[in-house]
Amino acid sequence: MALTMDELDFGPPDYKEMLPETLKRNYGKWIYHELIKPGVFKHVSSTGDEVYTVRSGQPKFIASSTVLKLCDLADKYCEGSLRFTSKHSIEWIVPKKDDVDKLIEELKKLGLPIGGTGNAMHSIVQCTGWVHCHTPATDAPGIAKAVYDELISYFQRDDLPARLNIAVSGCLNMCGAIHCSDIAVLGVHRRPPKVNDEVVSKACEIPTMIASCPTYAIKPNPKAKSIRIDANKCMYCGICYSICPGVPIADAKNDGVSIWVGGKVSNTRSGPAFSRLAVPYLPNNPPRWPEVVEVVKKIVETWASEAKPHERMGEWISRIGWPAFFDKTGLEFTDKHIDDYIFSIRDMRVGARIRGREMK
Amino acid sequence: MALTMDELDFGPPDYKEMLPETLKRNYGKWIYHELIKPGVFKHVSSTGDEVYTVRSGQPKFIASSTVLKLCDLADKYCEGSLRFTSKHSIEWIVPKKDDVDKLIEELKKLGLPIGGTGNAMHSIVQCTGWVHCHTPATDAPGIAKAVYDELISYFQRDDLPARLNIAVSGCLNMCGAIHCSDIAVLGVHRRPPKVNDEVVSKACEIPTMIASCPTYAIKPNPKAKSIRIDANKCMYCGICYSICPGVPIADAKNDGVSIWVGGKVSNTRSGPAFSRLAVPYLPNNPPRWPEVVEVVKKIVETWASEAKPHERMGEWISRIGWPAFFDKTGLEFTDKHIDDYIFSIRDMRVGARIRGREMK
Amino acid sequence: MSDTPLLDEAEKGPWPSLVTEIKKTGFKGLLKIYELAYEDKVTHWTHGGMVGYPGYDAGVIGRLSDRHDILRDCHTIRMIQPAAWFYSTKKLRKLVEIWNKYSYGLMNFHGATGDFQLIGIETDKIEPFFDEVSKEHWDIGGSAGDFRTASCCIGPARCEMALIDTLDIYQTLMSDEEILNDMHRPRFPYKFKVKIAGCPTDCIAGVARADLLVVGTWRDNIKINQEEVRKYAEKGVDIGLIASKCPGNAMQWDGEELKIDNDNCMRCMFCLQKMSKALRPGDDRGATLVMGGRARGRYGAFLGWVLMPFIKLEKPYEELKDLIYKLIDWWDENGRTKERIGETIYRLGAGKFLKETGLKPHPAMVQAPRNNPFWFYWPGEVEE
Amino acid sequence: MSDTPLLDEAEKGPWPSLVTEIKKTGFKGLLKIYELAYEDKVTHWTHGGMVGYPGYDAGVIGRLSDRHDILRDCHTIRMIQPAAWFYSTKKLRKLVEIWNKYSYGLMNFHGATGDFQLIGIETDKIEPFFDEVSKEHWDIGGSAGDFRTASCCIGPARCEMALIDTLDIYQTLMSDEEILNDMHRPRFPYKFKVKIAGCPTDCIAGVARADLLVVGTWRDNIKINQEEVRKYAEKGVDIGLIASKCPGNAMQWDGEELKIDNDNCMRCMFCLQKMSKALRPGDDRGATLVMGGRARGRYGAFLGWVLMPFIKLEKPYEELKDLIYKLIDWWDENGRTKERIGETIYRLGAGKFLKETGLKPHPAMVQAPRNNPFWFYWPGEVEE
Ligand code: SRM
Ligand code: SRM
Ligand code: SRM
Ligand code: SRM
Ligand code: SF4
Ligand code: SF4
Ligand code: SF4
Ligand code: SF4
Ligand code: SF4
Ligand code: SF4
Ligand code: SF4
Ligand code: SF4
Repeated sequence: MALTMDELDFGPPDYKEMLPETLKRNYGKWIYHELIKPGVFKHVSSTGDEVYTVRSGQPKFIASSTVLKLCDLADKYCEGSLRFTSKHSIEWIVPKKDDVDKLIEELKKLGLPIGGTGNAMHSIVQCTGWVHCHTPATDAPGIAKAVYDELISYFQRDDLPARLNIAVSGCLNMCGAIHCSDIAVLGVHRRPPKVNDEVVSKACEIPTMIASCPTYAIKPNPKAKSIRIDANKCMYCGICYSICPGVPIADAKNDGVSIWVGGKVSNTRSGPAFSRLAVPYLPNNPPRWPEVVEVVKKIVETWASEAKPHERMGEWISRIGWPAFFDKTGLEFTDKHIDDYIFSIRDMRVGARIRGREMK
Repeated sequence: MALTMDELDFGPPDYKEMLPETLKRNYGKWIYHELIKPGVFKHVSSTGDEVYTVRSGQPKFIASSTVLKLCDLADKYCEGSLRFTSKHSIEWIVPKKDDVDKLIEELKKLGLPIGGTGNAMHSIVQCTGWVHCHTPATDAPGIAKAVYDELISYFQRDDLPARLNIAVSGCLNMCGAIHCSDIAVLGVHRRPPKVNDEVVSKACEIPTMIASCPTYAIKPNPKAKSIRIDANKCMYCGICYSICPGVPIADAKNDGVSIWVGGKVSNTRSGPAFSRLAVPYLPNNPPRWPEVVEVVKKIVETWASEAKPHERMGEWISRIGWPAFFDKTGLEFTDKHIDDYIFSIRDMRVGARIRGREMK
Repeated sequence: MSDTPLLDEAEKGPWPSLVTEIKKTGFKGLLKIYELAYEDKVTHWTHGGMVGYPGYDAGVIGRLSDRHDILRDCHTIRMIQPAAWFYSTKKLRKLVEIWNKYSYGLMNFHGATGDFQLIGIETDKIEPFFDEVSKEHWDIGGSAGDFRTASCCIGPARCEMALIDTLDIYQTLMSDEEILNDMHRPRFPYKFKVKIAGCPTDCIAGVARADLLVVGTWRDNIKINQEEVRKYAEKGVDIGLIASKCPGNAMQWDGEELKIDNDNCMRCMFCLQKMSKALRPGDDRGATLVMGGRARGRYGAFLGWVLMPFIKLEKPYEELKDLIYKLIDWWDENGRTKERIGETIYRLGAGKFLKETGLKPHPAMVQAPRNNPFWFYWPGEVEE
Repeated sequence: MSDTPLLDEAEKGPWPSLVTEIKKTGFKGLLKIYELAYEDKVTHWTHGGMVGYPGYDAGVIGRLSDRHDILRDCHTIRMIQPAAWFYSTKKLRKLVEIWNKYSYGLMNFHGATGDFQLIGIETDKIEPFFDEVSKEHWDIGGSAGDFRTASCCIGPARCEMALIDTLDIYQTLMSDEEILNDMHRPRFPYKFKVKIAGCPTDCIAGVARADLLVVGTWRDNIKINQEEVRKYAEKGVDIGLIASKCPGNAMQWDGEELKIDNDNCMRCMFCLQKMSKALRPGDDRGATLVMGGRARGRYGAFLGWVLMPFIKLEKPYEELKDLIYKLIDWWDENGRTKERIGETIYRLGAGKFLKETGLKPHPAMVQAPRNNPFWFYWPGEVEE
């Protein structure tokens, strides 16, 4: 029997019930932190208390049976509490220093990698992709897994020039807000949706569809009680399909993956910045997306070996310039890389400020 | 009798006939320059030759009788040649060092100020304004003169932190391209044009008018064979009046002057940059525009006393931040200062990077 | 041979595999639909229509497969996460127990907005499931044109940088009746996302995706323990290098003493993070409000921009809530369908937005004032 | 009492007065019209319609006053200036002589585009005036939708920075038949302005206002005379300060030796200008082409952007001319009325522009690659 209106709208449980004792006791009293080793840091409170946080990766989609195993470990080492980070890593907060290595042993047995702290590759933000979504051009979780497998050592070490944020979204909706990542992998369609007049006329709100298209590519087709799509104006964003099943956009032959680099969100040093297009298209090659993994790896390795300390991907590129980025990574610069949308003119290089190496 | 088609289209006279002998002889052979004193620099050629250039201001609009006087001096000191700079100063190129001071004496007698070199206020770029134009909201030459009179010492010294470019245009057409000046003074209208249906219907091309309006404020008015202007969309640019006398925009009560700061064009150091709005409106107060002069002076003096060596206006503001600029100059920041045109979003301050002083 | 040869490949490698997890749940239908996508290189999920709990019009993502022979409905429930994603094992075990009753037990920890997500429930099981789980005080989150589930960083619970009580603000907003009403009964032009970061480090990535981001900050001076600074230097921290990257050019280090010009410090957090034992933020604390971030929109992505450089935040945060509704009300009145608030402001102009909300223009809102002469006067501002 | 009390006020002060100059010409009508503007705070000039020299459809700005009782037509002639604005007194005296015959002798040295301007001619005097002045090889410049009078900096005539022969390029373009035809017979969507700067200092301010700016530059290394560098240092030039402002972070100065990382030098000219005796640009010279600058346009102002990082320029500059017409032809075909070329490219997209002109994309064209995923594929680029 459903709840009454009064019983609805109650919100989340109180965080005070959720916090481990040590954190509750030291709430707001922390005074500094230290990175002890990759995946483990220590926070010290003005009360003299310390806690150790072990950070582990996880697959994001988890079986409930696994959740119970996580609970077992949290009961044993973490005062019966467990947390996830804003990037979905698991944080194991351990009051007793001696427990740290024991816990790590057990996590390893569970298959959870330790790391993702400090100047490491952090956990990969990813959407649901082909696991559960109707709009993807690619499978974010599958790509994330393939990239993780190849780059796992960067997750486990923390000797990169700075932190490395990688993110993957299956389509332009960019669930996860991947557009400000050091490296973003984004599924892209490359053909306009195909219009199924019957479905459109039955299932879709035509005015909403027309209004939703950013490039005004959708026109009414009153005869068919449907719409037409101007193939010259459509840039394959898929928004119309999000709201109407009658315009399927998925296309096995042309869908694929784009790569973006140099974004960040922190206000630290250079401030927030968008990721920029590095590769407009790579093919969809499940189950392991070798072309995508290779490009991501090449970018990471180039940055890792060339950036100076504290230089995030975008900060490194700012210093050396985009032409050098394309040079050093061997990626091709094409007409697709030059913005031609609303704010494009502000991204052109003004004046005649050309680095010597860019003239060659 | 008019020239035949064959005789037309011949272009300017050959520069080789125009150059003074010393420059011709050393064409392309110059190896360095030195600023000798305000208004005078020396260029040295690899042949061992030197020339001295004396730079003087001028009123831009000149009587032909005055031109002949200039010619007399050029004959006497400058090998019968005289030049104007890209900012319309006069350059007196003197091969004999001893002539420099003699020339300067004579220029002073003619009433031409010496200076505008190096870290000085350079000549003010200005349009024709009320002297000859049909679209102005103010009189550029009149304002330029008033500003010159007040700031002439900065023209004659060269101990400013960097060069200072001031420019004045009578209306949004910005003849002189003043939008990248250290300080730009720009005439502004503030009310939509008044439509005179009779004149529009007789004298104007209505489709061109409609197409020319940047904000799509002009609609056809078929009944009157004229147009209507949507007062909510018009931002008083005057473009429609430029092409059609039937929509006069000049308005004695509301026209006036805006002030812009921090632009530059050179690739030097920080590169080209637009000037930014400092004051949206000051009244038109001929013949001396005291309010305008006062604001310009205040800005110059604040910059002159606070900027570090080599800092152009905009570079200084970049270092201290716009809030500090408004603070230090005592100018008011209003809703008008926040861009709301096409590229506006790119000029917002992203993130939470706020200087301490900006929070007060 | 395996039913899922391609997914089996995807299980290989050192990182824990989601395929393995799905297999553990025994959710064969979903696994097969997923395998088909790998085979065909297109998704096999389609629109699911409106499904949900009676009284709630949001929070459940309806999802059908296009192969009803294998599996038909497979919805997702978005559940409001606890503040900063802290779970007591007690509550988590109970949650698992209930979820297992109504599904195969597949869970998504977490969705990118913040909710924990429960994946794969059939239409008619939603009601009994929520009847039961609501008793444990787990509520459904947002979707569609509504107040979305907020999120916050770990803040004072374990971070010495925290300048505001992120968890408490989160808890207050997410327990607010009006907000929950607007979460569960969509009425806005589009989604509205709030995020709360304890300091300008923005570990919640709010600048990229929050319609309103609340960022802890301080107005007075950074506290410097010179002794500890020197110790960092001895341990090999290159303080000169850090100073050289200070975006406010506010740091001076002579090898002995560190000076910070607090007027020019941009609160970027870099030096504080690199020497947390030596440097502490000031005591006059509050928040910077950042407005209008979003991922790919109709104009491309927007980064959030400064709405207010500094406000004091005091429990029970009524002022903050009032401000949020001032923004929403304006947007609700002016926004088009599928237009986020930042886009409405962009389309109509910050001038109009400020004027109509009564908020004050401040030079810190902009990187630089406008460079074009195209502005408007309001009626009454000029003579007729 | 004076007829022009307000203008008399404007004559005061130390700067030479244009009012005084106008008075000298005896052009009472213009003076009175100008005085009226000061009285009324609005201009008293109006549209003048099409006036000009037979065979030329541009270059004369028609102008009428709105007080025909005082003065009626008062047109301006734009005359192509000599390269870099050098005048022999011989030619200038002759010019004055002729101009005096047909007008009051008021001159504008110079218009902002570059022309020298002759102010205040009546309609029927244009023809006899030009008949006579053309014999002295003074031609009329541009106006309306045409190839505008170009302009160039002083370049090799007196500047040690000059990397291309600005005067010669100017002379070549301004004497070209096709270009002059397109200057005198407007057929373009709007104006097209070319400017030529000898080096990236851009003393011609082309980035702000040239549809095409040609900028001298070099590809090899800056030549350093260490001896002279030290002398500058001794004379008090703060070389460390200069190095700290190098936008490429390419300079290193240890008090003894200056090192420049030429790969990272951005050709900003700062160090070269500050130490012209010690530093000289390299010998592998050519030009950077910069595209699409303009003052206030329909989208606001555009700064010119890099079209080609480097091209060699050799007399008679045929390659440059071909390129200019490649740009113009594309624009002529695609541009709307009153749309400058930069705006056409902006509206239609650089991708289309490059594809259709056959010019190559180069990463130096952009500050950064695009940040939005909204691009197009051309037919044939993807499978059907
Ligand atoms: C746990 C977490 C907050 C939470 O509530 O969940 C967190 C915690 C800390 N962050 Fe963070 N950050 C967390 C997400 C973020 C994010 C968000 C994101 O990536 O989407 C950012 C913005 C990243 C960006 O700019 O793109 C972020 C940017 C930082 C930075 C700035 C790094 C930079 O150089 O730009 C620091 C300072 C530093 O690393 O020196 C920092 C520092 C820290 C410190 C040291 C703060 C402290 O004193 O405790 C914490 C441990 C850092 C570490 O991972 O080594 N945290 N941090 C998040 C862990 C995510 C994870 O699983 O990896
Ligand atoms: C004569 C002239 C070129 C011409 O063909 O007419 C010229 C000549 C020189 N310029 Fe210039 N510039 C001339 C207009 C410009 C302009 C154009 C403008 O203002 O519209 C600029 C761009 C200004 C801007 O960025 O907004 C310009 C930016 C420079 C700069 C860079 C200044 C800076 O710090 O940004 C230098 C280098 C310097 O001053 O150290 C420079 C340096 C020079 C040198 C030293 C070059 C040389 O070695 O001979 C010349 C003497 C400079 C002086 O005035 O002290 N010249 N110079 C122009 C004189 C205009 C005048 O009457 O004042
Ligand atoms: C589940 C989740 C991905 C994940 O696994 O992390 C998700 C999944 C979907 N998102 Fe999202 N979004 C999710 C976080 C985001 C974020 C990230 C965030 O909130 O920080 C963004 C970008 C940030 C932002 O809002 O700017 C995001 C931007 C979108 C958009 C397009 C952006 C927009 O607001 O314009 C859509 C399309 C729409 O809503 O019209 C979208 C739509 C969708 C839909 C409902 C598909 C659709 O077209 O209707 C996806 C359902 C997938 C499924 O059935 O499995 N999702 N979506 C995240 C929500 C879980 C949660 O509540 O915690
Ligand atoms: C004479 C001059 C001002 C001066 O005294 O220096 C001038 C004067 C006029 N300009 Fe200009 N412009 C002059 C250089 C400029 C410049 C500067 C430049 O070329 O470097 C610009 C801005 C740069 C640019 O082109 O981007 C400029 C941008 C305009 C505009 C609007 C800009 C545009 O191209 O969209 C207009 C309006 C139009 O043409 O539609 C305009 C129109 C006009 C008109 C013809 C008025 C009109 O609305 O039709 C003015 C005639 C005034 C008169 O009768 O006295 N004038 N005009 C300059 C030309 C003299 C010459 O040939 O040398
Ligand atoms: S990014 Fe696209 S594919 Fe991924 S969950 Fe969001 S809507 Fe689905
Ligand atoms: S895919 Fe995007 S651009 Fe194409 S028609 Fe649909 S909404 Fe418009
Ligand atoms: S800026 Fe305006 S007022 Fe001045 S000359 Fe140009 S069009 Fe006329
Ligand atoms: S003044 Fe400008 S904005 Fe107003 S109607 Fe005329 S062209 Fe349009
Ligand atoms: S945003 Fe600040 S307070 Fe919050 S976790 Fe990050 S560093 Fe700590
Ligand atoms: S917080 Fe950032 S801006 Fe402030 S002093 Fe430290 S490094 Fe500089
Ligand atoms: S642009 Fe270069 S070459 Fe031309 S005058 Fe200026 S410094 Fe000399
Ligand atoms: S020219 Fe400019 S960029 Fe090149 S080394 Fe000198 S200062 Fe640096």
